[in-house]
Amino acid sequence: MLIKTVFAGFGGQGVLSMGYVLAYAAMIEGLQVTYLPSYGAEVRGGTANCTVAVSNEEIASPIASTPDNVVVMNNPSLEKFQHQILTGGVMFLNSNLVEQRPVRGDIIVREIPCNDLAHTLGSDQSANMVMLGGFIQQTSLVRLESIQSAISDVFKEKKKAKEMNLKALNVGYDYMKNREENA
Amino acid sequence: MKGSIKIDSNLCKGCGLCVETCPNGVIEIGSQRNGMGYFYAVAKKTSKKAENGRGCTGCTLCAIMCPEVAIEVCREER
Amino acid sequence: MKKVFSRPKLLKPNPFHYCPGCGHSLLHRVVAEVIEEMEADEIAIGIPPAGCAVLAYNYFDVDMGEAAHGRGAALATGVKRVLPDHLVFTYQGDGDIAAIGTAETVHAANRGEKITCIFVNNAVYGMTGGQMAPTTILGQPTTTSPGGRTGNRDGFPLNLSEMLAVTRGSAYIERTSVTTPAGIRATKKAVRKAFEIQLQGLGFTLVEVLSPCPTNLKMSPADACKWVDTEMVNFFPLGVIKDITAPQENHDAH
Amino acid sequence: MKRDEKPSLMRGSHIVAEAAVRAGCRYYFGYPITPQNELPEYMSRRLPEVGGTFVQAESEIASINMVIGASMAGARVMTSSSSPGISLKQEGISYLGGLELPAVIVNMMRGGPGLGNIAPSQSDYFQATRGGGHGDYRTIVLAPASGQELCDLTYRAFDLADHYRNPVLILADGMMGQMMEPVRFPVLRDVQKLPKKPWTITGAKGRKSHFIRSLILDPGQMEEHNWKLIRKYEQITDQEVQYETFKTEDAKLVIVAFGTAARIAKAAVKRARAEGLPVGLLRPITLWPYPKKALRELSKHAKHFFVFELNAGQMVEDVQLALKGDADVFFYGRPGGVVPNPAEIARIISRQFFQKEIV
Repeated sequence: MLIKTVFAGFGGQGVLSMGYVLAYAAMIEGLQVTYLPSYGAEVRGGTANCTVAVSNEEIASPIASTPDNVVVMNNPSLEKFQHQILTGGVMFLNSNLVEQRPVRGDIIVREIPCNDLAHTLGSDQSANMVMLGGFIQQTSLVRLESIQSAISDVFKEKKKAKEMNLKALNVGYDYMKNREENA
Repeated sequence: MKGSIKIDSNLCKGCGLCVETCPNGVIEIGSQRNGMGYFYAVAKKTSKKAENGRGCTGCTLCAIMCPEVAIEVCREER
Repeated sequence: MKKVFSRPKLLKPNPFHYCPGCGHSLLHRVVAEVIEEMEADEIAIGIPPAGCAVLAYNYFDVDMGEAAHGRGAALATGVKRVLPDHLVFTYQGDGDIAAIGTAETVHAANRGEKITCIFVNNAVYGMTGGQMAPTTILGQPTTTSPGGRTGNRDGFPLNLSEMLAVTRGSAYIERTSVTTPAGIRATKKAVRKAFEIQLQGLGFTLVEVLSPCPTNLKMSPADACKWVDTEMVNFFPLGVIKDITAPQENHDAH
Repeated sequence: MKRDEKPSLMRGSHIVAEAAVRAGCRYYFGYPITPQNELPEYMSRRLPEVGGTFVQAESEIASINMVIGASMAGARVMTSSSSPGISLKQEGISYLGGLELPAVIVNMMRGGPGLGNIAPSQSDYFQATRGGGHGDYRTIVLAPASGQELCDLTYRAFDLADHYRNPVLILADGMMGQMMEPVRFPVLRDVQKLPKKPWTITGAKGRKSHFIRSLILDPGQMEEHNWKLIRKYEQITDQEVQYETFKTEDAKLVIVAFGTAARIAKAAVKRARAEGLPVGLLRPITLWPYPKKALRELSKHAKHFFVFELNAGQMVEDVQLALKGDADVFFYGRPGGVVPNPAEIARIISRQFFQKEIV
């Protein structure tokens, strides 16, 4: 198994921390994992993305030329990554901010109103963790509990952020779970 | 006040700065070459000024100016 | 009779390799005397340059580590950061400190590195055979400024010490000469003061020493000294350029 | 070696920095350049915590000379940069070689020549393994291929540097520097217990004064010094070669690749093996000294070698030199910062088997 996921959005959306938390959770589970952030001049343009590769054997390249999953948090990210995603891959859309929909018919699209859900929690900044919750529910890439311990570890110095992120994670997870059950 | 200097002929390169500096003219470039091939400076027994009773006073000016640190100076204690 | 002047103990007995009448060895003696008088021989670390004084480690009987051309201040920074209680000095010529090593020197001064640069300015490149130095004065002929340096063609003499005085990290900068006994005494005083300020941890210190290079000036040693005293000083005036320990002086940065 | 119980998830540049601190490095001098800025940034926070010193120098030239000074004074010291910055540091690296001073230098390579770009590349192989600066000298060159290896080789680099009194270069690339992987660090080393260095300049207290210099005007003495260095290099060549082999036992074709390229090559080997092709991988971990003997040994049963590099063909020369014409050597490279995927390399392997009728 080798699954590569790209998380993409603009700076400040917490795209990099989504990827980091996923990678951290994979580490907790003893999986092989690489995390590659975009860097250099690209970062200054306001867009940010990172690639997380999770596998049960050695990972060759941390780069994903054809990612299995793409998490799209804003419009430019959709433009950039919709042609890269693997056929049969899953695209997660923040439906509150992404206006267009992918033109490709060979991919699975999952929409999550991340900002609305985060807003109900009273924390607009937690949209990223809402997304991560939904992402995990759908992909089962790692267990929910591993993501929860990862968040607890990563945000151990910031108690408030930790609590809020855990809440948001569950909201996103439950949202996708309910949709699945209702479908 | 009386003094005396000792010039290390093996170190001296004959630059002549001591000759220029000595207020009493008691140093001159000699006519002998040292191992490096320089005509080295020597302290004169007598000089025009010395004949007038003013020999080496041990003022150290020559040693201060000597780039080779080749001059030792002694002075009579008062 | 009592010995009133002899070779300092911190100068090894080796004969100097410098040309007759060169100011380098004079200055070596002065620096060695100061270290000896301060009883700092156990904590002194010298950084000789590339240039005529490249073999300075053959003369100074203290620990020494040789630097690449111009990099003395950077190397001294490394040494001093590891050994903050030591007396660290560079010994650099004009090409070394004011041309190829300008950046290293300016920034060491600006960081306020607690080191002392002994800057020997003889207005010409000695070791390479008499080419133009950053400090070659206007009108002075060298092998690469034939007919004499002109500002338009060759640029102007660089007043590095004045430049360094502007940096907030510099604590003490003085320009002296070794062309007369009085100048040598002033040089010794300046070196001692710089070392003391360094050990007090007050900042970057530098003593610029105007020094004769009879060979490349193509003059007798005595004439070379006179040339420094009458011509060179017009571009490089002697005296204290900056001293943050001096009373009643106003410095913006302090 | 005692290690942390829990792994850490850190980016390569941070791994190198932390591993250096664990190894006893207390001094860092550097100048920012992408893609390795996270290394000096980390050091600026971390070193003061362990009583160390970080200085952001005005240039790469200044920083490598500060490294020289700190090394002369006996410290474990490091600097880092990326390709154009390493070119600037070469002056000082030559001096480190000539002065026989230990130091660790990190190169997170980027695409070149000139300013190039900031994408991962391996285009500084020649510069790294041939010394890089002027004069007859070598630096020990370590080429990590994972986060854990970045840690372990950096940690070891300090011991190697001290043991041989020689600069050691960690040759990684922009991707290694940016990528995060789990790593388990060795525990912090007690600096007081590091071996003493009697040759340093620390003030002539209770001993005769001494000096450290690389200027030796007398050609006879300079030659002697050179031979002394050469003997040291021979000793290093004898004792410090490190490499990894993967499925080479029955391989008819051996890929030779290092660092990031080797990771891709390894995945390609797995794909090719799945197709039933007898292919293996030799991954040099030390690029200087180079695993020449291992290559020659392999050439007894493998007559085809495929060198894959993220450059236009540099290490391939070492492979050719090692094999002395005894085997066929094929090169495939992607210069300029392009990182191909394993499928591309696997295709080339299959094609080699088909075209050259390797059986």
